[in-house]
Amino acid sequence: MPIDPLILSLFAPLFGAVAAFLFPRAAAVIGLLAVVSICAAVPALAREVLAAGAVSVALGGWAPPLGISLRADGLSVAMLSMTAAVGLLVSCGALDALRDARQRQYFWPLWLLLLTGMNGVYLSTDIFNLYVMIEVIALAAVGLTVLSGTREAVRAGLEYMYASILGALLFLMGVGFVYLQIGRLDFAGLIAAEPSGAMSAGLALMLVGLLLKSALFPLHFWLPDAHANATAPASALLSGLVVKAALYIFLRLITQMPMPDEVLITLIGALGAGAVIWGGVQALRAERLKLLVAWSTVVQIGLIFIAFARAGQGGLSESWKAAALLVLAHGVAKAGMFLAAGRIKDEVGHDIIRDLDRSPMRPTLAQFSFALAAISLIGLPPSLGFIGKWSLMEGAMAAGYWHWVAVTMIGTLMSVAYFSRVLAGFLRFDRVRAPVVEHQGWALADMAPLVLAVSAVSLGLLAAPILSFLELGYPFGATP
Amino acid sequence: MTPDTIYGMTGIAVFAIGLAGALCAQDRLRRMLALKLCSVGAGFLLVVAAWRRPPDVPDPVPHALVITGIVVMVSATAVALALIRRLQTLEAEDAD
Amino acid sequence: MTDPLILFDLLLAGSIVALAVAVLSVRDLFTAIVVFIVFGLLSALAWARLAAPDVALAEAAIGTGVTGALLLKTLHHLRHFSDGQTQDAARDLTAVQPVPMGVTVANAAFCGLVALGLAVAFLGAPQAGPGFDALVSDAMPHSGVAHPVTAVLLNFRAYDTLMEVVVLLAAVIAVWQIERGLTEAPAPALGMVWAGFARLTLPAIVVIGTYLLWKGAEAPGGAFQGGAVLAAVGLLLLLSRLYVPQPSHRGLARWAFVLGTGVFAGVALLVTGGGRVAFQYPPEHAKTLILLIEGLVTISIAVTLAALFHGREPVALNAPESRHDT
Amino acid sequence: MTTFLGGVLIVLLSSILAGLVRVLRGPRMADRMMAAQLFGTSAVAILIILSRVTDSPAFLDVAMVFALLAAVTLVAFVALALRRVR
Amino acid sequence: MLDLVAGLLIALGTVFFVAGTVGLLRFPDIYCRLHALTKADGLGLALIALGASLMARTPGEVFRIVLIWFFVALASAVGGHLIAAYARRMDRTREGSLRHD
Repeated sequence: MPIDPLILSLFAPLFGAVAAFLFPRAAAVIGLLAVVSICAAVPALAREVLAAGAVSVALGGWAPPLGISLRADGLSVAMLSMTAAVGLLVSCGALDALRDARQRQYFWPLWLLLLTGMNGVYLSTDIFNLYVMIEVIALAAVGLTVLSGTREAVRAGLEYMYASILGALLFLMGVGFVYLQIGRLDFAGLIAAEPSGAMSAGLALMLVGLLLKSALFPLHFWLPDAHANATAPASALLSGLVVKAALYIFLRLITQMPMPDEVLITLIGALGAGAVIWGGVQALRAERLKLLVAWSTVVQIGLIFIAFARAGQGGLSESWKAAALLVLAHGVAKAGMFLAAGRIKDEVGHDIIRDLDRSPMRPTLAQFSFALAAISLIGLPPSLGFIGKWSLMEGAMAAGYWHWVAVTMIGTLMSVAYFSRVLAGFLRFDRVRAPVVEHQGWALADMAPLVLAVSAVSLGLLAAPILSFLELGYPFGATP
Repeated sequence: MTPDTIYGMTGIAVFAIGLAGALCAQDRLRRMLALKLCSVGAGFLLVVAAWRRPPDVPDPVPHALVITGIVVMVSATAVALALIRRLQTLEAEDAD
Repeated sequence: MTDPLILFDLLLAGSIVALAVAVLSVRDLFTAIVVFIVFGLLSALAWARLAAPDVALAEAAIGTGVTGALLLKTLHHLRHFSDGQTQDAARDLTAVQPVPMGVTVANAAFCGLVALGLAVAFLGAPQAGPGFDALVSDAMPHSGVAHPVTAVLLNFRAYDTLMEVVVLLAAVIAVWQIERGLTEAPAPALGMVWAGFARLTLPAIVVIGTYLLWKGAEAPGGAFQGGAVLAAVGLLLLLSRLYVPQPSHRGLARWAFVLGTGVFAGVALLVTGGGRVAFQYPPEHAKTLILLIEGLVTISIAVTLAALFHGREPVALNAPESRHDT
Repeated sequence: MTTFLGGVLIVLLSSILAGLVRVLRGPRMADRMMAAQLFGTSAVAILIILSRVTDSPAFLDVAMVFALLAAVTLVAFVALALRRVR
Repeated sequence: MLDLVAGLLIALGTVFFVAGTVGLLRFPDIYCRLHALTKADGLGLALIALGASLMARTPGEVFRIVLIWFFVALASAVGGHLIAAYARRMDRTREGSLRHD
C-alpha cells in the first residue's frame, strides 16, 4: 500500500517521536530513520508538485471549510525540503555533539515533534490548524532550548515560553475575529472575504502574534538569549528552522489578505530596518560567538521583512520570491553557522570572541564552515543569500524605493563588520604562547556544518530552478 | 442588548486586561496568570461567535476549537510552571 | 420581550471583568490564584449560559480544576524556596521591582486602545453570523456519533484534535526534561476523615469520568472532559501520597502518555486505502473507531495531566540522572 | 416563573460577589480558600437553576464536575500546605 | 401547585445561601465562619436541589440532582474538616511567631 508522501511527511516524524520517547536507548536510530524517511518522501512530493502544480488532500474526506485539507505547492515543498535537509544534517551533527545521556534521550522526541509541527505548518490551509501547529512547535522548541539545563538557558526558555504563548494567543484571538466575520477558517474563505472591520482586526491580531513569534524588532527581546544559550544542535534548529515557520505563515497570510494597507507595509519595512540596524549594533558589541550569531538572526529576520514590505508595495507577484529565497538561504546558512560555532566552542573550550586568537587550538574545519556560512549571510556571490539580497535590491531599485536599498546596503556593511571580528580571530593566532595545534581530523560532527555551509554558498548557482520551482501551484494570487 | 454582545465585550475586556498584565507584570507567576486571562478572553470570543438566538442551537465548531484551546493552554501552562519551578531551584542553589 | 436573564448576564459579565482586574492587582500571589480560580468558575458559568456546556465542562475541569492545582503547587514550591520557616507566609518571594507609574499608565492606555479597537470591530461584525451550522447538520448523519461537538472533534476536524493530543505529549516530554531530581516529601497527615472520603469518593469520581466519556457520543462530554475528571483522581492520589511515582513505573507511564497519540494516528493511517484518505473512517465502523480512539485518548489525557501536575520524571535516587537533586 | 428564577440567580451570584470580600480580605489563607469553596457550592446551585430555566439537562453534568473539582482544589491546598518538603 | 412549592423551596434555599455569606463576612474567626458556611450552604443547596427536582422532567434528572447534592455535601463536610484541621495545625505550630498567616 503506497502511502501518500504528503501524509508520510507528517506521520513519519510523529511516529518517530512516539517511538523515540518509548525507547530512549534506541532514540537516535529511530530519529535518524524518521528524518531519512521524510527525506525520501519530500522528493516524491516534489515530483508530484512538478507534474500537477499543487497536491492537496481533504483529511477525513471532509472538504473545507468543514474539514481540513493539506496542500503542497512549490513554496511549501521548498520549505519542506529545506527543513528535511537541514534537519538531517543537524541530526547527524547531534549524534556527536550531544554527550550527556539525558540530553540525547530527550533531544530526539522533542526534535521529531518539532519536525511534525513544522511540516504541519507548511502543509496547512486552515488558520485554526495553524494555531495548534505553532503550539506544537512552541512546546517542543522550548524543550529544546532548555536542554542544556543551565540557569541562563532556563531563564531564556521561560522568556521564550511567555513570548510564544502570547504570540499564539494573539493569533487565536485573531482566528476568533475572522470566524466571527466570515464563519469559516480555511484559506479559500480568507481570500474570498470582503474587507471589513472584524477582518482587519482579526488579521492584525494574527500578524502581530506572528511578528512576536518571528522576533521582528522590537519584539525580538526573547530571541538572542534563547538561541545563544541552547546546546549547539538545538540552536541550529531554533535559528535555522523554527523561526521560519512563523515567517512562512506570515508570508501566506499577508498574501491571503485583501490588499494590505500602504501604511502597514511601510511600518513592517520600518521595523525590518530597525531590526537590521539594532541587531547589527548588538552583534558588533556581542562578546560571545553564539550571541553574535543569534543577533545576526535578528538582522536577517529584519531583512526578510524588508523584502515583505517591498512585496506589498511593488505588487506581490514578483517580490515575495526575494523573501522566500532569503528564508531558505538563512535556514541553511544559519544552521551551519550555529553547528560550526558549537564545534568551535567544543574544541577551543570557550566562545569568547576576544580570546579566540589566544587559543592554542585551531578547529580548522569548523572555522572554514563558519566562514562559508558567513559568506552566505553577508550576501556575497555566488551564495543563495546573495541572490536573495540581489533580487530584493533589484526590485526596490526598479520601483524607486531607494531607502530600502540603502538600509540593505548598511545591513550588509554591518554584517561584514561583525563577522570580520570573528574571522580575524580565526586568522590571527599570534597571541598564543604555546605552539598552535591545527585540528584537521574529520570528525562526524565537522561534516554537518561543512555540508550546510557549502550548500548555502553553492545553492546560489541553482537559483533559477529554485525560483521557478517556488512558483509552482501559484502560491500567491496569480491564478492561471 | 443580547447575551452575545454582553459576553463578547466581556471577552474583549478580559483579553485586553490579560494583555496589559502580560506586558507589564514583573512576577513570573503573575505573568502566567495574565496569559491565562488572555486565553479565557479568546475563548469567550469564540463561544460568543458560536452562539445563536434560542431556540437555534449554537455552531458546534467553535466549541470544539475552544476545547482544543483549553487543552493546549493547560499544556503550555504546565511547561511554563515547570520552568518557573526549575528556575527557582537553580537560583536557590546559586544563592547558597 | 427582553430576556429575563439579562440582568443576570450583566452582573456576571461585570464580575468576570472585575475578577480579571483583581487577578492582576491584588498584592498577595496566593489571593491572586484563588481569585483566578473563581474567575475560571464564573467564566465556565458564562459559557454554560451561552449554551456551550461542553466548553463549560472543559473549562471547569481543565482550565480551572487542574490548572488551579498546578498553580497552587507552583506557588507552594516557590515559597518553600524563598522561606523555609513559614510556608504559608503571605509574601511574594521573587524580588520584584515596582514598575514605574508612567509605564503602567502607558501600558494600560495602550491595552485600552486595543480593547476599544477590538470592541468596535466586534460590534461591526455580523452578530450570530455565518457559521458551520448547515454544513455540520448535513454531515452529522455520516459522522458516526450523535453529538455535534464530538463529531467535530473526532471526525470533521480530527486532525486538529490529534495535534492537540500531540501538544499534550510534547508538554509532558518537555516537563520531564525540565524538572530534574525528586523531592521526598512525607505524606501529609490528612487524617481519618480524609481516608474515608478517599475510599468513597475516588471510585465515584472514576465512575463519573467514565460516564462523561461514554456520554460524549450523544451529549455534552467526551474524551477531554472525562480525561480531566479522571486526572483529578490522579491528582488526589498524588497529593495524599496514596500513590507515589516510582522509577520502575516510568516505562508504563511512557506507554500511557503515547497511547492516545499512537492509536489516534495509527487508526487515521490504517483506514486509508480503497480510495479513502487519512482520517476517513468507513461509515459502518465510524462509531466503533471513534469510541475506541476516545477511550484510549481519555486514558492518555488523564495520565498526562496527572504527570504534568506531578512534574518531574521519577528517577532513582542513585541514578546518574539524579545528580541535579536539590 | 422564569423571572422569579432569574431573580434567584442574581441573588446567588451576588452572594458569590459578597463572598469575594472574604477572599480579598483574608486574613488567613484558609479563609480565602474556604470562601472559594463557597463559590463552588453557589455555582452548583446556579447551574441547577440555570438548567431549569433554559431546560438543558446537560448543565447538570457541568454542575457535577464543579462539585467534584471544588473539592480537588481544596484538597490540593490543604495537602500542599500540610506537606513539609524536606 | 407543584411549581409553587418548588419556587418556595428555591426561595428558602436562596435565603440560606445569603445567610451563609453574611456569616462568612461577619463572623469573627475562621472556625465560626466554617460553621456558617458548611451548614447554611449545605442546607441551601439541599432546598434548591429539592425544588429543582420537583420541576424536573425525567427521573434521570432527579437522580443526577440528588447525586450532585450528595457530592457537594460530602465534599463540603470533608473540606470543612480539612480546613479546620489545617487552621488548627497552623495555630499550634506558629503560636506567637506570626499573628496571621
